[in-house]
Amino acid sequence: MLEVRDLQVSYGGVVRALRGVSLDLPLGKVVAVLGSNGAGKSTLLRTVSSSLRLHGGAVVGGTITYDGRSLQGLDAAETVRRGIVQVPEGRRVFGRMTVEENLKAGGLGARDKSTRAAMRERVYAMFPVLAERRYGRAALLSGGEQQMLAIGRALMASPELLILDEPSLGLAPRVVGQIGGVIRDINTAGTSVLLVEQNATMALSVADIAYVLDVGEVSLSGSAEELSQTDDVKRLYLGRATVDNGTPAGAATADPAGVTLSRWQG
Amino acid sequence: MTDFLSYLVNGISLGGIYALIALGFVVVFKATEVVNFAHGSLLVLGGYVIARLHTDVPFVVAVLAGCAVAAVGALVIERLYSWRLRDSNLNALAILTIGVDILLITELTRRFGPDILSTGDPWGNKIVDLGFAEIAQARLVGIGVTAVLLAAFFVAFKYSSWGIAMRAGAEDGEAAALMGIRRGRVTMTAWAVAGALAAVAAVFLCAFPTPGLDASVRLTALRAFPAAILGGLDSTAGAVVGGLAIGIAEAMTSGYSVKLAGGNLNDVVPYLVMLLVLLVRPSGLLGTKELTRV
Amino acid sequence: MSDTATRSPAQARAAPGRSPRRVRPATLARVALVIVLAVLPLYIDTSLLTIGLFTMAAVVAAIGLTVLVGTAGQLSLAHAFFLAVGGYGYAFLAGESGVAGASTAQGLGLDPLLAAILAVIAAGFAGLLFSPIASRLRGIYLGVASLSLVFIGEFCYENVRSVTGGFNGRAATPFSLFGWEFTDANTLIVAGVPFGRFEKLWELFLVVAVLSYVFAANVLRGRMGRAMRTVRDSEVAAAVMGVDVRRTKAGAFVLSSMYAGLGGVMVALAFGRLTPNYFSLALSIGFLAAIVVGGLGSIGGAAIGAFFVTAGPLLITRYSSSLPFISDSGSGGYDGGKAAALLYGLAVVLVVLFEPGGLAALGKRLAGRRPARALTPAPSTGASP
Amino acid sequence: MTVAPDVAALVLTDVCVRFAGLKALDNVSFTVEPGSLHAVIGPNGAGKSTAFNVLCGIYTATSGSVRYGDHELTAMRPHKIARLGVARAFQNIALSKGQTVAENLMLGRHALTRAGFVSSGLRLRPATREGRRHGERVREIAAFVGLGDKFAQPAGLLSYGDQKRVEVARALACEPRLLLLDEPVAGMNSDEKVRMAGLITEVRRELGISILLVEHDMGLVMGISDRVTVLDFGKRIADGTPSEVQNDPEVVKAYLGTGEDEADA
Repeated sequence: MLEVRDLQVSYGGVVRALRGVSLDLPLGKVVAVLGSNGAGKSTLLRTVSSSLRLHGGAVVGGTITYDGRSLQGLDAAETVRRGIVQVPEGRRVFGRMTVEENLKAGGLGARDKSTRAAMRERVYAMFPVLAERRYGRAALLSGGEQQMLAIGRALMASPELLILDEPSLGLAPRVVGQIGGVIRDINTAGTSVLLVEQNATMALSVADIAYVLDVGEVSLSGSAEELSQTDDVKRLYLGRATVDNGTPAGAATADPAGVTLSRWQG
Repeated sequence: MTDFLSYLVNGISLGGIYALIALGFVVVFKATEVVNFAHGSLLVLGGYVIARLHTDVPFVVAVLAGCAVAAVGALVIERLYSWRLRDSNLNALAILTIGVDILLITELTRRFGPDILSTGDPWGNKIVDLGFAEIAQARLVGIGVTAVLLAAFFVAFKYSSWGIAMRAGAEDGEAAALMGIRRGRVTMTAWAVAGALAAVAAVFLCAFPTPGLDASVRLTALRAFPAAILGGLDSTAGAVVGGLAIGIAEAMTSGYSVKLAGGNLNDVVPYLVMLLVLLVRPSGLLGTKELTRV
Repeated sequence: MSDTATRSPAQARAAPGRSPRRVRPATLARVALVIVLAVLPLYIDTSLLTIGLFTMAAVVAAIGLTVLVGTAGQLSLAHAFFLAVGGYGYAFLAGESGVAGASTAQGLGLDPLLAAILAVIAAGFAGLLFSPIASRLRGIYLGVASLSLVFIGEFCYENVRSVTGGFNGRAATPFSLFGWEFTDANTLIVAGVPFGRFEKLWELFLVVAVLSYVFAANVLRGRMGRAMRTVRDSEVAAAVMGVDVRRTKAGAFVLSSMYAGLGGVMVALAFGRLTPNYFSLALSIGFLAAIVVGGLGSIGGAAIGAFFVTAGPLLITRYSSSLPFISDSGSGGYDGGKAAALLYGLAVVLVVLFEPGGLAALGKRLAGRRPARALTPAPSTGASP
Repeated sequence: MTVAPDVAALVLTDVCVRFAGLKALDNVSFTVEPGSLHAVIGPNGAGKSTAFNVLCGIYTATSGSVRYGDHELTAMRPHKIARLGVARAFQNIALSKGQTVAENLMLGRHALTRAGFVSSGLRLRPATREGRRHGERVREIAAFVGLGDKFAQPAGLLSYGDQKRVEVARALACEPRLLLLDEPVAGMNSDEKVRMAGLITEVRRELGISILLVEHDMGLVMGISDRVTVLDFGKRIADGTPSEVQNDPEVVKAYLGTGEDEADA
């Protein structure tokens, strides 16, 4: 079980990317984190997978534990050995390597090295299209196939907790549906899933619990079912409510000093 | 024709040595994005150890010791880098290696004094007649050893865990870290391999018919820089192509004594070739082009 | 145009393109230093004077390199080459054909001042010729490509004998300004001290070095300085803001080469002759060490660094008998050159590791001011592609 | 508000951009009318940033045309485009962090000023006068965006919200006729957002220039834009007024995702 308590994160000592986020992921569940760009979703994932430092970020407050042990101070590779593996946003497959080599690379972080060959066969069974293209370069796969490869690559380390950062990014709707199915299958096989998504429909359809982040804070949370009933999600993405309220459009009074600027006359 | 063939064989031999050195540049660059300006000094360091030891221990042991010392030297730079400079810009790292280069070559120069040392290779100054060409035996052995080493390297690079980790890390460091690849170990191995390859190159770089080893061999080793750049700093295959191209160009201009302004062109041919290639292809022949992202 | 904002003193001081009204302590210190340096020839002997001349030549050249590497972010190892272009260029332009005895060197016999100016322009032109390569390469590729100029240069110094005199080098015509020669011939007596060649050159070099310093400081404070720093920090941002990145890089290269060329002319005058082995890779590396130790991008740092790297070995050699651990050259121990090289090699490593702003930042920190971290421009801003 | 007379229309016609087989932009066309505030929206990876990079000359379009007034921008290098009066504020703050706000803003004056190495180095009259004149103007701009008191501070030490304002101010310092804003409120809290929205509308009102905005924050986009273009998978899927776009089924689908049953439609 993953527990995040009052987490605060900053980049370069300036940006407060997360301002006190708490989140629970019970064993065997799928938790979705929704939110607009810049809400802090990726930062949250980076903190869990200990890749925050690679982006110049640092935890400045709060705790994050997995199975009761703190995840702070680990590096990304050690976190993988604790059973937490992240599929990065934008897939990030190793394009110049073959499909098989990508999977081998994923297996380098496995705790039990002896099962790697068996694991590879399981991934191929799960994604037959990867088996067909196993000796082809990953860069030549389609977007959906690359996403499957990225997931398969992460599975090679036999994770207990799989983290997915916007797996539907840039994929056609039909492929998004497939990815949703894959996530459900992985979860059914016993892996907990932490999912960050922009595609609210897909995320809420696979998740048990969902959180909505807004500028570094949790603005909503609850069961996925509850959340999908509310209009908040629509407001979040289409901005309807804020327009109805007239803010911030009517907020042209932002300049208390009343300083004006005229065109430069050269 | 006979001339041409013997120049060619000499060129391939020389090119193979350059390839070993250039491969060291490339491996280090792929692992850390640092151009190691101290590589030439590491080569001299390895050679110096071999030259000092071979009188007391078997040649092979001396070579292994030289490889080990050069590898450790490389590791020291790698540790300095990863200890303080992981987030620094690349110029800072290159300058760090220049600082180490100054230290290393100054101390080695002092130790050499006016001497030119022999690395004590068992081939001596024998000449072999291949029928179509006459060539120093050391050069022939050089071709063999480089071929075996390069083949071994490429097999490891393609199939071993280290090779896969290395390539994954070079392509996308963050994704590799997220897959549990321990970047530190991979990087250390890369630097050590580069140092060891340089020590082997030192043996052949100073073998007959060249006079022997002194601190100025560092400048000869730097001629592999153009080889690495020419092929593309991030391409292992490019290092071999570049090494051979430079080696053959040098042997040909030397063999036919091509002159430029009264001097022997082979002295500068690696650098001229490199500048010409860079004018046309700023990332080298096989290097990756950069895509700007905003 | 409206102007409603009130200006605090802090804002006025920071106004771009505006010089501070009151004299700062640092400025006073600099003026005092120049005055001390100006009267120094009255008190020191010839060997120290020579060391001073080489150091001032190195200061000028190092300022050029710090603009290129520190401000524009272009790593170059070719500085020795551009010094050579300036030095040999002067010797060739000012020299007379055939007067150098056994030497085969030719010359145009121009007026030394004109020759010096043309030599500096020639060095700039050499930089311009290289800039198509320089402006297209990524930093590290440039570093290696520039290395090739040093070796191609060495090849030329030995083989283009009509200009360089070949392996044995050639003499450089003494400087003269409007007929007044910088030689021992017409010695002045100043305050009881005879002012010969070295004393006169000292005063000349001091003027040149101060002007070079002020010029570079003005450039860095102005429009092109900003453009170069932004190109260093982000080429894309610079281009989108209207900076022609290629031209700016080429400009930095030309300016830096002209400074190197001027330094080369000064070396020629101080030494009286030029030999190929002087302009080796070691010289380039020494300059790089100087600007790193001084603090990349800081002109004052470049001057301090150049002093450290150039005067250091000479002073250690001069005082070797009274220094511990230092032995005579050729005895297999640490002679002055090697001891100093070890020192500055170590200084480079330590500065890169612990004080990226170099001695300049260290000085500022000791004086209680914020250090400028030139080597580490803040972590990358592109968090996600 | 009045449209300044020298502000021209920006017209994109059938712009395509391909990277290694991937179509980042696929036949995208839209027009930014002179003096209007035009937004480009779309889910992540829809091609919005690519469109901006094409406009600035950082990427070259594979085919199609981008015209600003009488100028064809597609084959132009970035600094030439900047000299036409097209200025951009970056999403990932691309300021020189070691330099002061003043220095960063003065960089925006680069294309408007002339001083070269020689005139700066010798402090010739034209260079110092130019520096003073433009120094006063950037101070006005800093005061206008609310950074007057931070003028002399290094940009890297400012808060995130202030750094975003410096980005906008630097673009304004180019005296643009077309201002490109790349996610100006990303990562801001609601107070900062409101201030930024106010700033953007004020810029348009007082300068009469065109503004092209890429933004994820729908509240901002719908509240202040005249017209909105929606991209998805590199294609234009909608173009119209904010309320037209909000009710467009294609847009709803692109943003909320759809069930598998609708996916084949």
